Amino acid sequence: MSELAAVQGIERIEDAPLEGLLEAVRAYRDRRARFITATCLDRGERFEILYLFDEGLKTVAVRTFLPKGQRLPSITGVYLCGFLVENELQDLFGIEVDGLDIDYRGKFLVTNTFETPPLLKQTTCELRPTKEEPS
Amino acid sequence: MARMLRSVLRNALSKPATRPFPEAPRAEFEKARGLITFDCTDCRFCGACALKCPTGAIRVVREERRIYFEPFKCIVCGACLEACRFGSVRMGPERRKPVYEKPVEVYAKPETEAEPKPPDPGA
Amino acid sequence: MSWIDIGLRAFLAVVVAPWVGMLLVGLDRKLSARLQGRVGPPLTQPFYDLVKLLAKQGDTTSRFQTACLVLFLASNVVSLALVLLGGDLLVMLFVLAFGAVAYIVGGFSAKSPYSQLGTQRELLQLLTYEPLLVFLAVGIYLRTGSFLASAAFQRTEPLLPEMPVFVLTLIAVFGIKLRKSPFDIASSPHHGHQEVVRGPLSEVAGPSLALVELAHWYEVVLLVALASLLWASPLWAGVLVGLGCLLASIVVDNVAARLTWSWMLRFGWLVAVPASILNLIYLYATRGGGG
Amino acid sequence: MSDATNVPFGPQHPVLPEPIQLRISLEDENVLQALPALGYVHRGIEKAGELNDFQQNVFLVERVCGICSSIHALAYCLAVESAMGLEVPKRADYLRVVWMELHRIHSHLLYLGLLAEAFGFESMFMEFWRIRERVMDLLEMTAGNRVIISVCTIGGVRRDIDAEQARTIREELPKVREEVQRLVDALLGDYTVKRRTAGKGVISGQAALDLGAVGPTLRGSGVAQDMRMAGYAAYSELQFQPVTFPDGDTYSRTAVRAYEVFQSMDLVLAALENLPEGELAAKFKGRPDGAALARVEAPRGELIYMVVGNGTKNLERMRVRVPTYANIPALLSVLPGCEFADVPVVTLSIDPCISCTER
Amino acid sequence: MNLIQKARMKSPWILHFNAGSCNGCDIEILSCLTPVYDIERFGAVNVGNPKHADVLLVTGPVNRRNERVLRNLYEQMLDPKIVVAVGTCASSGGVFHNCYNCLGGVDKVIPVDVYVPGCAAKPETIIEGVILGLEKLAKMPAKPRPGRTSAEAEKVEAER
Ligand code: SF4
Ligand code: SF4
Ligand code: SF4
Ligand code: SF4
Ligand code: SF4
Ligand code: SF4
Ligand code: SF4
Ligand code: SF4
Repeated sequence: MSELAAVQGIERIEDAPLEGLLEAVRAYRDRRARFITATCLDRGERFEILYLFDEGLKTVAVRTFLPKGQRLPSITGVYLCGFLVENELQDLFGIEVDGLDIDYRGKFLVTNTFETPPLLKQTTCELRPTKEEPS
Repeated sequence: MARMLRSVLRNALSKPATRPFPEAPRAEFEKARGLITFDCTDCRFCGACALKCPTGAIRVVREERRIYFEPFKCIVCGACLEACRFGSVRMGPERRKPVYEKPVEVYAKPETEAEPKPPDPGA
Repeated sequence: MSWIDIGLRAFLAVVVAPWVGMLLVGLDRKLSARLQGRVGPPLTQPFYDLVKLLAKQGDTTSRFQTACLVLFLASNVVSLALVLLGGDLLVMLFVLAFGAVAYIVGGFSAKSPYSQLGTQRELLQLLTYEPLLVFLAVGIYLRTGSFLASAAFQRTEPLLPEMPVFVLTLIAVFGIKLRKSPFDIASSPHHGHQEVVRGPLSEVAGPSLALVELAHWYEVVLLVALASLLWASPLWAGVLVGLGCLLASIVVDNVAARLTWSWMLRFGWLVAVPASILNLIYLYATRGGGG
Repeated sequence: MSDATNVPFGPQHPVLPEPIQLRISLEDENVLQALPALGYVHRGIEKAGELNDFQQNVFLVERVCGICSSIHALAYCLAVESAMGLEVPKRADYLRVVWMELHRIHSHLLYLGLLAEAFGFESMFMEFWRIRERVMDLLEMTAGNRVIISVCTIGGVRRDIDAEQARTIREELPKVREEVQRLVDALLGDYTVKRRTAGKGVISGQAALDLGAVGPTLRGSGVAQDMRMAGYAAYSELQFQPVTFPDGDTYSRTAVRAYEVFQSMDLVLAALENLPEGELAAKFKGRPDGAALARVEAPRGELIYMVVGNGTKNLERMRVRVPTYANIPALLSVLPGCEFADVPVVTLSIDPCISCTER
Repeated sequence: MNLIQKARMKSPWILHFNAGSCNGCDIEILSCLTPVYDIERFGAVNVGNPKHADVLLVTGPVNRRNERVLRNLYEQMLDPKIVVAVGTCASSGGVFHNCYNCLGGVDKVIPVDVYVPGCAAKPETIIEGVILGLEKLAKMPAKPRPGRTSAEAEKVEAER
């Protein structure tokens, strides 16, 4: 399982290569779509990132794949309000974003006390004691 | 301002809305989610309640045939109540009171039922 | 005035007044609560607050600010004594302003940005109410021919019918001095509910804060005493006028939002000051009549 | 030469019940720049959503924020239901509307009170909160808890509203409405309130869209967008028109919320009127496999949940996008140029909910 | 009971700090101030300034960023003082017990005097909790704590 096949509630998902990401996002901006947010999934070797837009109450998405270790271009030049979510990607997934307008440098939500960014799959919190109970 | 004036003057002339709280507490609503307790008479110590509890407030130790319950972890969601198939979890409307030290409540079967029942094969 | 009389009045001003003030402050809180549909604290609440503050340990307030607050308290006591002893109103205003300046200097000495901002606003408040009080003194002078409070006290005819504007300005002064909406811009007395928290008092704690509370008790009595000059005989009528002003400011507090300092300054200088001056002109023009 | 003073506004500040820090540079009393410092309420709920099993998550997401908690639960349940292809019974749909709208009423009354508080209008705050208690009593009566009502579950609802309770609600709401009407008139018609709100923090309709604003912030700029129009739960069968006000200032945003209170009351009554008989929750087997996105209208605007299941009892990913998150850029765009005294008022006018913003 | 103890019982000034809660308990604390519950009957006011407060009401499980703020607030309060943990998550972490950024309860950071149960804690329970705490507060010795020098105070302020 390495990518989403379809998402209930998202009208269409348009794939964009990393280089074409800004183009694709700008196309939505030109159509006056409202930027909703971005969602990132840790898919092992790479990240799967969905940029969600609202078009008259319908949800549409641009998807891109980011190999781990590569840098992500910032969309703040197109949608300024993307700065929050991009800072969050830096914090929680350890993705480095290029050209971020307001950059908190990975200290947006968390104080740097985690060895690995918290939302990566390899990061596991201690399981709760109840889970170890025989049932 | 004139409208507000009417409003505050009305307040000043009528009885305050304040409930006489510690002196005469209001009865809890019948369906209020208040105290969680256990009644181990029929309990099989299966741990289903502990597994469903979203906060880890319940610890079922099968060997000891005991349930350790930490009420100050419990959010009174009622998931344990729904999970227990033997009616051993109880929920009452009473309000839990503040304390100086967090207690751990221990529930065990009443002595008469010391002999463990075999697990229900159907489950 | 005999020595006994003087002694009695001084006793009133220094020892009895704070208790009266305490009850008035308690009444203020109780009444505000009732206007909001609540039961509110007991009347003696300010007393318990004071005792508790005095019993607090480890005051972090800077020595300098504490000294300023002692001056502030002292100026309130002296001002009140001056009024009750029938002293010169201008001297009284000077002493009062001196105390307010001490309070402000103390506020500026604290490092916290809230304290700084709050104190700036405190200064603006001073600029707003001080002229109003001066005009009041001038008004009294125009009628009695003297700046002495005793002259007003000895007058048999009430001043109020000829000085109606000053009742309104006094309500505003009550509002400003007691930090009530729409004038509670620098700090509100019992709620830190605003952008500068408790303004100049942000850094004041424990026993030093108790000084401020105590000064506040004197302040309330002083304001009531000032208002009572407008109807000095019979004296109870004057006291009623004072209490009426207090009541009015409490009601206004509850029917208005806090406005900004720029609004307050404009209100003071474009409305209250011109209105006071108009009233003064009237007093001046009819000077012969009232005697 | 600019002698800007830097004032950290928060994280512990009396007008903000929640710890957010706005680093504000001031020149005299005018704001030059405001930047938020977040993270004081970040807990890591998205990760916890992967550690818990998907049914326990209902209780977790309710506590993303206590103010519109039930709406978080609803959004999560809708997402999981759509990922699992579950059909929710009609009665549950209507009951959901009743609870969600009651919740919206309590949330908006809370906002109106807090706004009054932000400009020192104590008695107004007290009045709104006094009336709000009657709504809280309705919630406690029907759901058993005041704030975190825990009524939604995957497949439907966990509690019923019986005829007796429905009658109480029907009797109580018109009385509440009367009182709220009186207060709203007093609030929106007040000179001092207008002085503090009209023309403060103006966001134009186009700017609001560009900055991604949602909910009353967007509708206060004259854009009629309300996720309830998309017709989840039983909204498609109930009549309603989104409330909009054109000016985009603090006053408009407040007015939108004030009138939405009445709208919500109508919706509650209509839903109770048409309440169908039937099951409370659909039985289901299995675990979510596949992804789904749900968008609902929380009191503060559009709330989005996305769940990705992988056939186990734990989710692969739970993503939450909350309304305040979308409104923060709009807020930041209007703060510079404000007077310092207006900062709390303008900040409150988007009704910020930091706890859900940071999760 | 001597006068000082009585005054302490009757004049609890409250500081409320949200240490990462969900707001559920916070709005219930606010409810305590409003007409229906009116905690001012007991002399309590919400002062919003740690230097003036006697009672610290903390909600939320405490996260890694506000831990320091919480500790500072506690330090700035003058003795005698009590801490009341309001709500399940302030008492033990509650539903956030497995969240990576949460420390799991106020007592992990500062000593807690009273635990108030409930999620969200009801206003009645919060009032009871404050009253229970006051009984403890009144009995506290007025132990002299050396006042902080202004240099130290500035340092604390700068960190805040
Ligand atoms: S209470 Fe019920 S669910 Fe829990 S261990 Fe006993 S029988 Fe099992
Ligand atoms: S077999 Fe019965 S007793 Fe054992 S876990 Fe299952 S339900 Fe519980
Ligand atoms: S009510 Fe909820 S939190 Fe409490 S023990 Fe039961 S499952 Fe756990
Ligand atoms: S009014 Fe509300 S926000 Fe302000 S200090 Fe009081 S409780 Fe806190
Ligand atoms: S939008 Fe705000 S009020 Fe609503 S759930 Fe989120 S945090 Fe709570
Ligand atoms: S902004 Fe809204 S959600 Fe946040 S604390 Fe205030 S009332 Fe609660
Ligand atoms: S799992 Fe680890 S980080 Fe998370 S709450 Fe438990 S101990 Fe803390
Ligand atoms: S105890 Fe519950 S309601 Fe209170 S803050 Fe914590 S999660 Fe929210």
